[in-house]
Amino acid sequence: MSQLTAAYRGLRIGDRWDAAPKPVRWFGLLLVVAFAYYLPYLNILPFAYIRTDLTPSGSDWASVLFLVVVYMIVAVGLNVVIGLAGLLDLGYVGFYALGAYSIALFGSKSSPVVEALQVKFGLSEEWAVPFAACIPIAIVMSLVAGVILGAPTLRLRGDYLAIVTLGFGEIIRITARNLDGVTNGAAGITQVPTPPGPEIDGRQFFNTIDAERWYWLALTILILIIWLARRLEHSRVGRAWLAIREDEDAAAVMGVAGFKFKLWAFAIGATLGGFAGLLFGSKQQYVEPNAFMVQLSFLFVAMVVIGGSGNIAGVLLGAFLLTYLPERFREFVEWRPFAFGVALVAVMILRPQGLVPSRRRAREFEDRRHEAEEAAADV
Amino acid sequence: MSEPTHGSTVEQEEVVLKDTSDHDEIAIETTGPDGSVLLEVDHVTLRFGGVVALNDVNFQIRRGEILGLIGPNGAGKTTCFNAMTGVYTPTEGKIRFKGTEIAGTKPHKINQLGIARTFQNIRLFPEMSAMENVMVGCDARHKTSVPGALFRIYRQRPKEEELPDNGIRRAFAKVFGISRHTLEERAGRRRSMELLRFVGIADRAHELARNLPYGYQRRLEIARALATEPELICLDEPAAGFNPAEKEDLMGLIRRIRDLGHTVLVIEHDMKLVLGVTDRIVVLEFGQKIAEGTPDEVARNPKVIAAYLGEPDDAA
Amino acid sequence: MIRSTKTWQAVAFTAVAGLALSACGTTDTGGGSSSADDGDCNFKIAAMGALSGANASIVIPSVDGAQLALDQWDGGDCTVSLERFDTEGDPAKATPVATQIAGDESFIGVIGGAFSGETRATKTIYQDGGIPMVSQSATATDLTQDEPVEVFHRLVPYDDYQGVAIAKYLTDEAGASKVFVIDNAEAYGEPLADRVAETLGDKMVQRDKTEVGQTDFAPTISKIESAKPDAIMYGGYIAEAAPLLKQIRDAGIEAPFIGGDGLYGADFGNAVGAAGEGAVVMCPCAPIEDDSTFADDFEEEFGGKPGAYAAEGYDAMTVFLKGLEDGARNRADMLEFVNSYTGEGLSKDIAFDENGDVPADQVSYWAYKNEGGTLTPEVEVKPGS
Amino acid sequence: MDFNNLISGLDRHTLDGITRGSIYALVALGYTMVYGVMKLINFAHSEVFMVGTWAVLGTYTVIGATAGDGLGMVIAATVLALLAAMLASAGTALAVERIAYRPLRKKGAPPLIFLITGIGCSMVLVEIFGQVLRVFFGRPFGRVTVNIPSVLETKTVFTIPGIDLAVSNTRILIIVGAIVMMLALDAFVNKSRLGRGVRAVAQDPDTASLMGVNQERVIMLVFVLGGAMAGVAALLYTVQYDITKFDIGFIIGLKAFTAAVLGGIGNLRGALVGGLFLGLVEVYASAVWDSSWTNVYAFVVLVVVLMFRPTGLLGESLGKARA
Repeated sequence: MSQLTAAYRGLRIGDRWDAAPKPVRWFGLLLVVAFAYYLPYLNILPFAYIRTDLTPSGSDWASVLFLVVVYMIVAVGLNVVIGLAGLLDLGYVGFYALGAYSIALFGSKSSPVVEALQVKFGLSEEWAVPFAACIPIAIVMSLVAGVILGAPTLRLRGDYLAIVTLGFGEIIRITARNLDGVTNGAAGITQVPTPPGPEIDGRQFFNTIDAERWYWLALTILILIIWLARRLEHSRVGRAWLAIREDEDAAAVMGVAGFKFKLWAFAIGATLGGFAGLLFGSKQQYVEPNAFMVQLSFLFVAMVVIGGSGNIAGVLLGAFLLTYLPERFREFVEWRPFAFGVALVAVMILRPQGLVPSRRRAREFEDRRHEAEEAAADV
Repeated sequence: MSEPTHGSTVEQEEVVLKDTSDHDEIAIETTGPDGSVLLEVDHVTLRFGGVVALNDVNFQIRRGEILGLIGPNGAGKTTCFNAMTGVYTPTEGKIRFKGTEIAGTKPHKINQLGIARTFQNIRLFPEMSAMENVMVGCDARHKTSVPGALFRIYRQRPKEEELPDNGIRRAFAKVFGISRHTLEERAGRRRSMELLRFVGIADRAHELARNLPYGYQRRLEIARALATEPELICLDEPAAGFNPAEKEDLMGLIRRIRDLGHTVLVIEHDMKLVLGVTDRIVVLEFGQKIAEGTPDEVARNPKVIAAYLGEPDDAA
Repeated sequence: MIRSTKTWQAVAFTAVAGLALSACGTTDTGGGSSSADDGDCNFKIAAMGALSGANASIVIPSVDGAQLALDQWDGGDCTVSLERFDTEGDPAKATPVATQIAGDESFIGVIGGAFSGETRATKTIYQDGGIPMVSQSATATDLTQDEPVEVFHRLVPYDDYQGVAIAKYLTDEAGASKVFVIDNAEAYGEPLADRVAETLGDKMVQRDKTEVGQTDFAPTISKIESAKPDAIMYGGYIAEAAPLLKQIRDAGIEAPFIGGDGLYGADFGNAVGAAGEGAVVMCPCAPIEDDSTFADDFEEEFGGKPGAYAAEGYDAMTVFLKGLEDGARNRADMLEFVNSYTGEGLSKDIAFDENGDVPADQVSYWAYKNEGGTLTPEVEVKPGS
Repeated sequence: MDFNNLISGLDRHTLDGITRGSIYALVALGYTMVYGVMKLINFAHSEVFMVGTWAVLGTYTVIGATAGDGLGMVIAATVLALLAAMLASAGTALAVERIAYRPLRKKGAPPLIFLITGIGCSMVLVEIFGQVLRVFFGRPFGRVTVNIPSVLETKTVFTIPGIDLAVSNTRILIIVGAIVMMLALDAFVNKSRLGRGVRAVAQDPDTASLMGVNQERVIMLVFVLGGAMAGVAALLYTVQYDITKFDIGFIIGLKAFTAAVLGGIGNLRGALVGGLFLGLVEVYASAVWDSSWTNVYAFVVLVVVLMFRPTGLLGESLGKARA
């Protein structure tokens, strides 16, 4: 392991990348993106072993890829909260659930909300809010939830914020489970709409069988989101987050409105979480409260931390590994959670800064390590 | 901790000479005539439990002056300073800045009112470059927020010199304008560089703040504070840890800051520096004001001599 | 500099090697490898359910049961394997699995989904793939009553029947007129308790909801104490029923306790201990006849008594194996066969109505009483009559 | 909504709430002590408790204690089980500290890393009882609920006159046990030399190490003490509820953590206050509405309390526990 990482460090990929001329970088990026779109069809031998459907009880490769990308969106969103603004959110699943539920509640013709609307406005039983209109609903709902949760709680210190957000996630899940008249309770909502598209072979364009279409859709959205997230990171807003993380008091004295920017981080994170939830619910065509347990929140945080919080490439890798590996090694059925736990602990101990940390984070980490060593030497 | 080398000081002088010709870049607009009251400490008393930290302290800072606030250790300088920057709320009395009371105002709002400060124990953003540190200061006067940064929606018609060189981009910018984000980023970078030159550390603009030598860090703090375009800049023991040559440089810098149109409040231990650079001095002892006046007056004041100058001068 | 050149060389080499290998061969991932129509009998049957995680204990025995049926089957020229697909009971994890199964033509049948949630999420996928499903334990009413799909069948009657059966037992057998109804607020327990409450009408004195994972039921106990019921019904699972029972008995409440098939299984006795003595579990599973060697075979094979739905798992596999014996060699044939299947099963006589449900006149429940740690059949209850 | 139920049975609900809260409080101590000294949320603590319940089952099985034994056997079995649970839990806590947290501390990892590592440890411990041990030993390990014999049978000991409230022996054991343990721990931290070390490190680790306090030993000590308290909680829990299961720690841990924050994390007395408060709130609210909203009650109360007292009911700091 250490040899591997040393070899990796020897390559200094990051430095080379930065040093490369602009056209080379663009070309490299284009290649990576093209490869990502090609992934569902990846069938060339040594590389095809990454597919998840080769073992007897494997799962559909494109569906797994879709889930990976949805979790990548989640990780990018949570990275804004944890990695950039330095706020610990253990209830991120709440926003994810809100996104999924907003499309289910308004877009499904069998949801109690839509049924109530049908009765109230005398609409036909086939009527539901169209898919396109559900997107702004989902965004607004999760955004508002982010602000409602953030406004009273962001003044709390880190660990207090963690438990309060964790509670928020649980409140969302339990409310969805118990409010039978609104959310259909624990049974969940079926017939969640899919994005519109031309019919092919008598099936909808976005259907349950052709998962690669879903994957491409999600991938496109992910790329867009990464692009936007990078814009944010390299702007006044990104600098403000960094300053808050480094020294909140000094930042305030320098005119950085700490609360405002933290709230923004929370709201952006919430929106991305909600959007990922919307994609998930729509592909699944079924939303139920037990899909949004606290443990999923922990998994999300683990994705961000394992990959290297603060660095988009890192959190993407984290989301990929934590979603993909359990699917790839399905043959270890009952041993997977155990292996997952062991791996989590091992990776953290061997590489506490994350697999691909942002350089700034890596430096911060080095400093702390030296401090710890000095402190140890003093004793 | 390494001191800035002699060579860099010379280089800095040159830079500064070039800079002063470029005054309008970093000079600020002041809103009142020189000599009018900018900040008023109006009979302020501050108690912590049973301890009286400040007792009926009363003085004013006038626009365009360099005011020194001195006193022996524990005299209440820093407490007074914190009250002036909104950290503490006075138990009695008021602190007004340009006529508005500032007690209870949040730190970033106070900055927006026009007060900036440095810290006695340097508090830079250590993992950001010198330039980025100053950019954070510049951002205080910028408007771009999340929607602006994400979607670049606020667009402005650029001036001729702001247009990009590349033909296509130039045409695009002519038709659609340039986003406020881009203009602010550019202006911020330019201004940051000017300020770094102004305080004399432009040669290491892209180094991380934590890797800068001590003297550079102190100057960087001043540059960062100036970047927020304050009317009043408060320097908390800016000369701490400086050698005489550096103190000399600092005195020059303080004067030049005032020349840009800022009002300066200096809290200092070092009598020589304070007497040399300030226009007026307020002396505190045991939480009370014991003297106020020009450096000459203060230096002759028997109370001050007894309380302060009578002590062995550690700095000189 | 030298190292830098070497790296680029390495990259270039890898690229060339990759291209060369890609020319050499591709993997077979497309599914449909088995020749479905040429008489070859080489098939896979999928079992989909929670094989790991908190709920695995309700599912594993049924998959083991299916395995047992396959092991005991003399296939002739047919080679059939059972593939286990773990979903952790999570619909999100079940959809990739279902898409994979549906897309691979060598799968000719699906045993499952084990839970209603994952079944709800995947049944349209299987419908699109045209692959018949036989569920051993998904009992939610809506699976067949709302938006039914042709491929879905189940060996257990849906919860509405069970609710009626429990209510009937409570009034007719236990002679209760003041029943306290508790549920676990989940997709299984709540509708079941609703149905019981509905059927009982004013013979129910009070209703309370609890949670999965709860162990302290003090608020519920105090409600029971003040309601003074003559029977208590619980819709939920074993993990919560055990501490609930213990606290009911500790409080000195001796009213009979009855639960749904969520409590059925060899684990029940082990979990409830002495407090569960005399508790009644309603199950749509007929007692296994004395001359059957199923229990012994199962214990020999898997080292434990047959747990929840083991017999149903066995029966589900049997349905598919009979189909193969009958000559079904593709999904359409198999679906047709399953649709019209009738036969004697381990758990009951098996047949499916047009929705894939147990035909109404065949729906039958058995009340099992916990005696000394084992569930012993007490009485048959027919909700239909 | 049934406020009558709450009012008419207030005495009963209060007793129920205190019983529930006592166990929360004991588990909360582990969170609070570790937090006080290391400013770290030990997410594996819930599993430290879970291991304790298995130790109780193990002890009963080994000495063959079951329901209906004589008084001597009941006392012997209970005391032995208590010791075993404390030992097992403390050992588990110490192992987590040594194996997972110590290397991280050496590397100066940020708090978030500890958090994820704690979650990882928690998964490993859960799976050890849910999967690993099952493969090697079969029953009772695995993913099923396991009954623990009621060695100490519940009997009504006395009835509080006037309000006619029956009090059982198990409740007395739980409430008295929790409070005694809590007082003992409080006395230990405040009076003993080792306890002074704990407080010193909690207040200012750097100064403490300059003054000759061995920080590593203090950290070990808080893990052991917190673990032992979880062991006590495990015994009391099994006496009351009679079961264990591989994932039983999760919800208790969540609630205990909430209780610790509610009382003021890092504050020993805060853990007691927070635990009892949370237990009462949950029981009262469940009496008025129903138990399916339990977590919502708990977290809503938490948010409300934190809005008015951002560091919990009693404020934080193990160092100032005396105040």
